[in-house]
Amino acid sequence: MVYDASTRMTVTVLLFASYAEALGAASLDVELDDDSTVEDVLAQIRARPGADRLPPAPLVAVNQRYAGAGSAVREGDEVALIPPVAGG
Amino acid sequence: MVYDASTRMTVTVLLFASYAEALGAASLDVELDDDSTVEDVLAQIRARPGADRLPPAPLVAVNQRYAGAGSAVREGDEVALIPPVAGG
Amino acid sequence: MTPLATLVRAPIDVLALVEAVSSAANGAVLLFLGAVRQVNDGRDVTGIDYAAYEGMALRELQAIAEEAAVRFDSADVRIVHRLGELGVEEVSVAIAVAHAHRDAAYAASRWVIEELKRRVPIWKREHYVDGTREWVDPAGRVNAEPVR
Amino acid sequence: MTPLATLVRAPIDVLALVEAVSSAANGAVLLFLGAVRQVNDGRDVTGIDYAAYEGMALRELQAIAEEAAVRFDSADVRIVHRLGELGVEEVSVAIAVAHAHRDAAYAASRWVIEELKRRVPIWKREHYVDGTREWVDPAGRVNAEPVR
Repeated sequence: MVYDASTRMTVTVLLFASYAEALGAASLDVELDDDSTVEDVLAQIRARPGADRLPPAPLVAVNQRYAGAGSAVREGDEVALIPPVAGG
Repeated sequence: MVYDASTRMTVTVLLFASYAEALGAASLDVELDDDSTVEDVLAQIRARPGADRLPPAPLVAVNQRYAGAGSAVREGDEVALIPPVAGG
Repeated sequence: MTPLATLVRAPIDVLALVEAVSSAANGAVLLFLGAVRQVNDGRDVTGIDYAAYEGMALRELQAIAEEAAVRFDSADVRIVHRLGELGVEEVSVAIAVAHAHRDAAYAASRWVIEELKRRVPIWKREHYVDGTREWVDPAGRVNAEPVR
Repeated sequence: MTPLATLVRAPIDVLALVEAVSSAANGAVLLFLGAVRQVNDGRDVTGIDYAAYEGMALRELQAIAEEAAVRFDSADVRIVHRLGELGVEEVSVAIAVAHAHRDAAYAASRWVIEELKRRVPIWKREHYVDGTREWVDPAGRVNAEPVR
């Protein structure tokens, strides 16, 4: 069997508060190569209508932990864009 | 009528906690000249049995306010010796 | 044992929280309550709704309580954050901290609320008297304008 | 209106104290509770009795609450101190502080408890497991020996 380096995967990106309003959805599915990173997710999100209302580098969480732009994103990961928090 | 500079007065001194235990009373009456000070009150107290268990310069309140050794004490004043406080 | 952190949609039982951290070893208990103010940054507020990324918010709140115990000499911490619609004067967050000594209790309580505000994925939308609602960005205040 | 300061001989109603300072203008409420610890300075304590020069203690507590309002930008302060016999884990003092902002609430709360411990004529006698009782001098700990 030949190893296929370009397998594609679908990742669901959760959206909240002002980001959910901007993009008009509580979550978006994005198509990615299976060796993708947080930055690749953001590139996909930036192409969506309403993404101009997001900051250039929004915070991202992968599996409920804050993750940098270079962090790996794998099939089945829970990815979320985190607007500026305002708890308390 | 001749003014009498040496009128005597009786002042009641309240005692609390360890000081009340040391002097064996919750209050003591002391006889003073009517132009007396807190220091005069303390001199009288020091002569009482058990006063050796008090510090050399205990805190004093006159009319429910902390008062220095030179503060005047007048007929009817409420005088109290204040052991080291330990509220809270 | 009471969980270290909870998210609730009903009024917070602050007395239960105080009791959860009280013990024979703890000489000091500190309860912090955050409440909805009627006027914020000069605007008349009629209420706030709180939203959260609930799984991650709970995980972060628990982590904060656990980290506080390490940083502040076994401080016993419980955190409850309310979600949903709150009226003016209602309590949105309650933090109970107990410690043998008050120095550590004050330090831990303050650290917990600052960490909560810094990193827990919870958002609030203020409702104003004119009927408008806006998500609050603590850095730039409200998100009325796009952040670029 | 709830009095700024009270001395009580029954368990302190801490919820009533929190409610007394809560208002639409106050975004932060801080409740400090001091409680009887089972072990103090390495000695096993079974209870404490608190005594006060009641008139002066009340006057000083009220003065502290009023001074806190001046020092900390209208902080709303209520203080309750319990007197009489308390068991381990019982609350001896409760201080509720509310303010628009948490910075002032924390600063005021801390200032109030330190002032209370510095100047309010209240005394405590610890009861030990061996049946002895001693008045506590915070400077030198217990008054077991005469202070000379």
